[in-house]
Amino acid sequence: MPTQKLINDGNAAVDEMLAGILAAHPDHLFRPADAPRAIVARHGPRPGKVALVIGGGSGHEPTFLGFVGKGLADAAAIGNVFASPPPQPAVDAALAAQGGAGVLFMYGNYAGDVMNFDMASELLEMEGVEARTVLTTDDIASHTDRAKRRGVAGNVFIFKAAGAAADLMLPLDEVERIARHANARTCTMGVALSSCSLPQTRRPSFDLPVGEMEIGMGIHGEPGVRRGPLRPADEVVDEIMDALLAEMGAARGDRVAVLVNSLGATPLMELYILNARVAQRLDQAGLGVHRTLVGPYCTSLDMAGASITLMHLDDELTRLIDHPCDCAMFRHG
Amino acid sequence: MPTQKLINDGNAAVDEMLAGILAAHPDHLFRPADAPRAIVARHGPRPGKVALVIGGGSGHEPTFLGFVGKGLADAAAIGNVFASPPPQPAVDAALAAQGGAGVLFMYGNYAGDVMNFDMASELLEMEGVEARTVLTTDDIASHTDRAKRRGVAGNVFIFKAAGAAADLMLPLDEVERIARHANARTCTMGVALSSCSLPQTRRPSFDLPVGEMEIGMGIHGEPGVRRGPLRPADEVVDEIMDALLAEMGAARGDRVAVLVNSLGATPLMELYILNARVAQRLDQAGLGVHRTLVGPYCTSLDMAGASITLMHLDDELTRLIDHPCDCAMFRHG
Amino acid sequence: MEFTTDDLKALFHRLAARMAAERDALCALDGLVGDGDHGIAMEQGMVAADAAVAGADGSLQDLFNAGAKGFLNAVGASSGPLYATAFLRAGKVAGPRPAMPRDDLRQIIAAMRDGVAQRGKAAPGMKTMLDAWHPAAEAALGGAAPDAITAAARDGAEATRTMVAAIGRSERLGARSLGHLDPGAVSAAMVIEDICRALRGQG
Amino acid sequence: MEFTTDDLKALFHRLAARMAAERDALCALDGLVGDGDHGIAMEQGMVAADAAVAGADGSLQDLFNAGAKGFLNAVGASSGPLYATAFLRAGKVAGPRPAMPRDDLRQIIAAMRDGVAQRGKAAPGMKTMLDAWHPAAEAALGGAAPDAITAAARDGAEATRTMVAAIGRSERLGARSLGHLDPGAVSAAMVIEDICRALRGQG
Ligand SMILES: Nc1ncnc2c1ncn2[C@@H]1O[C@H](COP(=O)(O)OP(=O)(O)O)[C@@H](O)[C@H]1O
Ligand SMILES: Nc1ncnc2c1ncn2[C@@H]1O[C@H](COP(=O)(O)OP(=O)(O)O)[C@@H](O)[C@H]1O
Ligand SMILES: [Mg+2]
Ligand SMILES: [Mg+2]
Ligand SMILES: [Mg+2]
Ligand SMILES: [Mg+2]
Repeated sequence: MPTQKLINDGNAAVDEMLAGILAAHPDHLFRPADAPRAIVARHGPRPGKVALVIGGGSGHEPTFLGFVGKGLADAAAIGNVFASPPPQPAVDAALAAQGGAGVLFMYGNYAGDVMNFDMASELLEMEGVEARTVLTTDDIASHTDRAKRRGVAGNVFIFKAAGAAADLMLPLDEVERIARHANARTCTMGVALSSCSLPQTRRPSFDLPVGEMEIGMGIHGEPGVRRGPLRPADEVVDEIMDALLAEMGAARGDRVAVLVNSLGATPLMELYILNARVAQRLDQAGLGVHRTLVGPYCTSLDMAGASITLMHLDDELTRLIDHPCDCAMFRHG
Repeated sequence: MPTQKLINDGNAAVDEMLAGILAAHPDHLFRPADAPRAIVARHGPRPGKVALVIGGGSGHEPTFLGFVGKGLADAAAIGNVFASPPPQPAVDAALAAQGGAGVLFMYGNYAGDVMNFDMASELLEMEGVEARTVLTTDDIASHTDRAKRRGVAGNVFIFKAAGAAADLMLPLDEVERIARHANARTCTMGVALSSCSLPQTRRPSFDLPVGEMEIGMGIHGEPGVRRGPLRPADEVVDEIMDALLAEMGAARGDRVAVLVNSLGATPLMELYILNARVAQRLDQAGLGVHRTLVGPYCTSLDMAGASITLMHLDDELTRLIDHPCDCAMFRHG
Repeated sequence: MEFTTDDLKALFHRLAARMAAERDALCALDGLVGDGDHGIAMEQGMVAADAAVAGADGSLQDLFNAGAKGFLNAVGASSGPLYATAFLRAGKVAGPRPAMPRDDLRQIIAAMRDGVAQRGKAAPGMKTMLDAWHPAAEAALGGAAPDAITAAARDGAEATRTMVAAIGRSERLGARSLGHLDPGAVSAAMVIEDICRALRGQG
Repeated sequence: MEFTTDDLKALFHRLAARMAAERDALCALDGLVGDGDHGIAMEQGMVAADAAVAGADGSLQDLFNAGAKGFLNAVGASSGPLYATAFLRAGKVAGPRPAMPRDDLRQIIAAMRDGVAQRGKAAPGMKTMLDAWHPAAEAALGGAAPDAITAAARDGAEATRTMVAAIGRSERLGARSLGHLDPGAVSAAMVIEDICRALRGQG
């Protein structure tokens, strides 16, 4: 029996979703003519401004296109479900958003995305547009080597910092430096409680029996670091926070931004229960909380589970995180 | 095997959730001393202003407490999961929020809520505080008689209109009139794709086999009007929109506000697919869309499914819907 | 053998244990016609009432009042105001006495029925807990034996199967409520059964 | 009997049908080590390539180029750039000819291997589709019979079971990737099998 979804033809899901998004948010977003998979901010792109172009597979909403708007990303390239967009949408998005000061591509570190966006960069170069790339690599469960890690929910903070830098009209070198800096100080780890299922197959992508959880699972259902019996929320948070705090190496008195993220099917009540423990742990560690986001920010279709992200703030990142942004699915300030 | 949830003791879920909410949103919300189940807006309540106090059972987050903030509700009374709060939290919330111009209680029309809030009103009267009540009754699937209908996701628009009226310092009579008017022009209908499960039982509250859907199901899992095979999204939307449009009786050229709401486990991709069809249907009906909200606004724990709400706007409601508000989980303007 | 405050404390203690034991079954019944939480409300309510009563001093009325407040503040929901009002009415009947004749438990049952009816504004036949409380109260006032009162409550609860809900959460079901028991009536019959044990002098 | 543009169109058509038939099996393999969508990518890619090639005119190279573009734009993902580059390289070998000796399909297989290797920056043994393409290309260049080339690809795919992924989505699995097939290698062996049918003169 196919999994329970409110969709029509699974192959049309992404395009129908985009139609629904454009219908809901005409004041924020538009789609350039002849670029069906590029979504551009109505306000934001402007002459002399570095264009921040993000993108990746669909199924992570509000990541990526929900973060397109003034003060954050200028445009997004939209892929099929869990599939990097091909080069063309990235080129379309970049050309629609660029203001003569160069383009910064930012996306999660996945082999497919790297190949496609690299091809896009080559194509842009042929058009005389300079494009740089900063990969997000915040998923500490995915590799010991930071450079090989996946990019997951921390995207929202990392994109936000880079988007604020671009909105402040900083030059490409600076926006790139800030993006790398933001990424280096952002750590995420998640836990899955159920499989997602793709709209095209409507079957669980993997098998996670009831009663079990998978710590460190990726946002496409990539296997994580450990599978075991589902534990009470506080113990799950403790396992994740131990790892995040060890990785982050913050000093007492430092400040962080927190994101408690739903992987799709986990509702707010559970996220806030997690956050109660996150706040306790940060307090015990002597860390101050500058801002907390709670909700579905980077999902994995209908997967049940959650992730916790910490961004280790400094003065520069605090200023950028506080900078206003106005996106269809995310607003601040 | 208990259902998959990130919680600790099920009986502690509501209080732990509140702790997580207060930790996440200290700038927006506080809890008065000795009132563990009352949540009050930091900004908003002020002398001479009608206090809008909302409330109901937990498990619908961000309804109710996510809508507490400047420009919307001044306070919320928090019940156990799917259980009206007792009178005391409502009294606590009202006393903390009231500014000498009276209190308007607004909540969904459920027998338990009516009994408890009525008791709260009697207690407030003894304290010399005038309290009136407007019940929300937007769920058109729940009864043919409007006055007997349940209040569901349309709450967000109805509360918003009343909250804007109160924020504009209108007197109690006017705020009450506007609340009734907003309720009368708001219609919702939903569809469930899976059962929710209570944190205390961690068992499906009812049986909805894979492959089936229930049209008109309530946000506590109350049975709906019709159960049948799960249909493609467009057909589900058409069934709901036919009912909403017939009920609303709008004329071509009229304008509406739209809410496509997740019941908890249904992710944004599916909601936007629904909205694509909603927008088509409104266009065919000659109705203009003034604003569209898409996301989890009124949930039913971990239930899969969605609801569609239309508010039939007039000039007054349009102004009130456009009025800014700044809540922990909902911002506008 | 009179019914003392100690007996009343024991009765609340038994009700708490009973509702804890029946919690999941009552939730399952409520899942069919309501929101699936009736067993939780009854357990939390009676456990809180038990704790409040156990910690209270004073007359029978004082204890009933403490139980009412404990139940209400722990629960809310529909059951909270209904049982709180029922206990307050029972307290009025019991009055400021340290003990009362066991036979006064008949008036207690009737007073609880009155409290439920007044608070809920329901009438018998609407498929609510009143459909257990009402026949039990009539039987109690008519001098029926404790077992017959219990049976009247149970039959009343059983009869809700044939009723279409006309009030409360399941009202909107219309004919779909037919064939299902009302969970509040089922739990009421259990409460009444335990009161009747006390009336019999067994607790 | 030469390999003509019609033969190439037929080959793409067969690949599209094959991937559609294998879609769910490939997704299931990808679910174990990746994100569960490899069958979708291969089906969408080959169906789009088939449509593009069917609608294109010109030389073998023109058709390969059309297929590359069709595949890439329909898919993205990892498979998109890898197969697009493979087809572009194949087109270069085929050149602006309307037909070529069937034996040139050996160079086509090798060129596709080169394209995958160049785009993916992977080496054999990293548990990727290259582990099917590489032994097949070596066998093809070494003059092996079509069946032996097919077998080399299949054995290469099978051998990914014993490899620990060193690149791509499953790299982060570490030892947990052991025992599982690489889905891209399995689909590559199918593609190679169909090319070898053409080499054999059967399609
Ligand atoms: N107005 C009423 N009068 C009498 N009993 C009522 C009324 N409304 C509801 N009930 C009873 O309450 C029961 C449900 O209680 P409970 O599940 O605890 O509350 P809720 O409906 O708020 O979830 C019903 O089964 C019914 O017996
Ligand atoms: N760098 C690479 N070089 C060669 N093949 C690769 C590389 N990265 C991934 N692959 C192949 O791609 C396959 C996955 O393809 P697919 O599922 O379509 O893309 P995605 O990983 O983006 O979901 C893997 O099984 C592997 O064979
Ligand atoms: Mg993929
Ligand atoms: Mg309830
Ligand atoms: Mg109930
Ligand atoms: Mg894949």
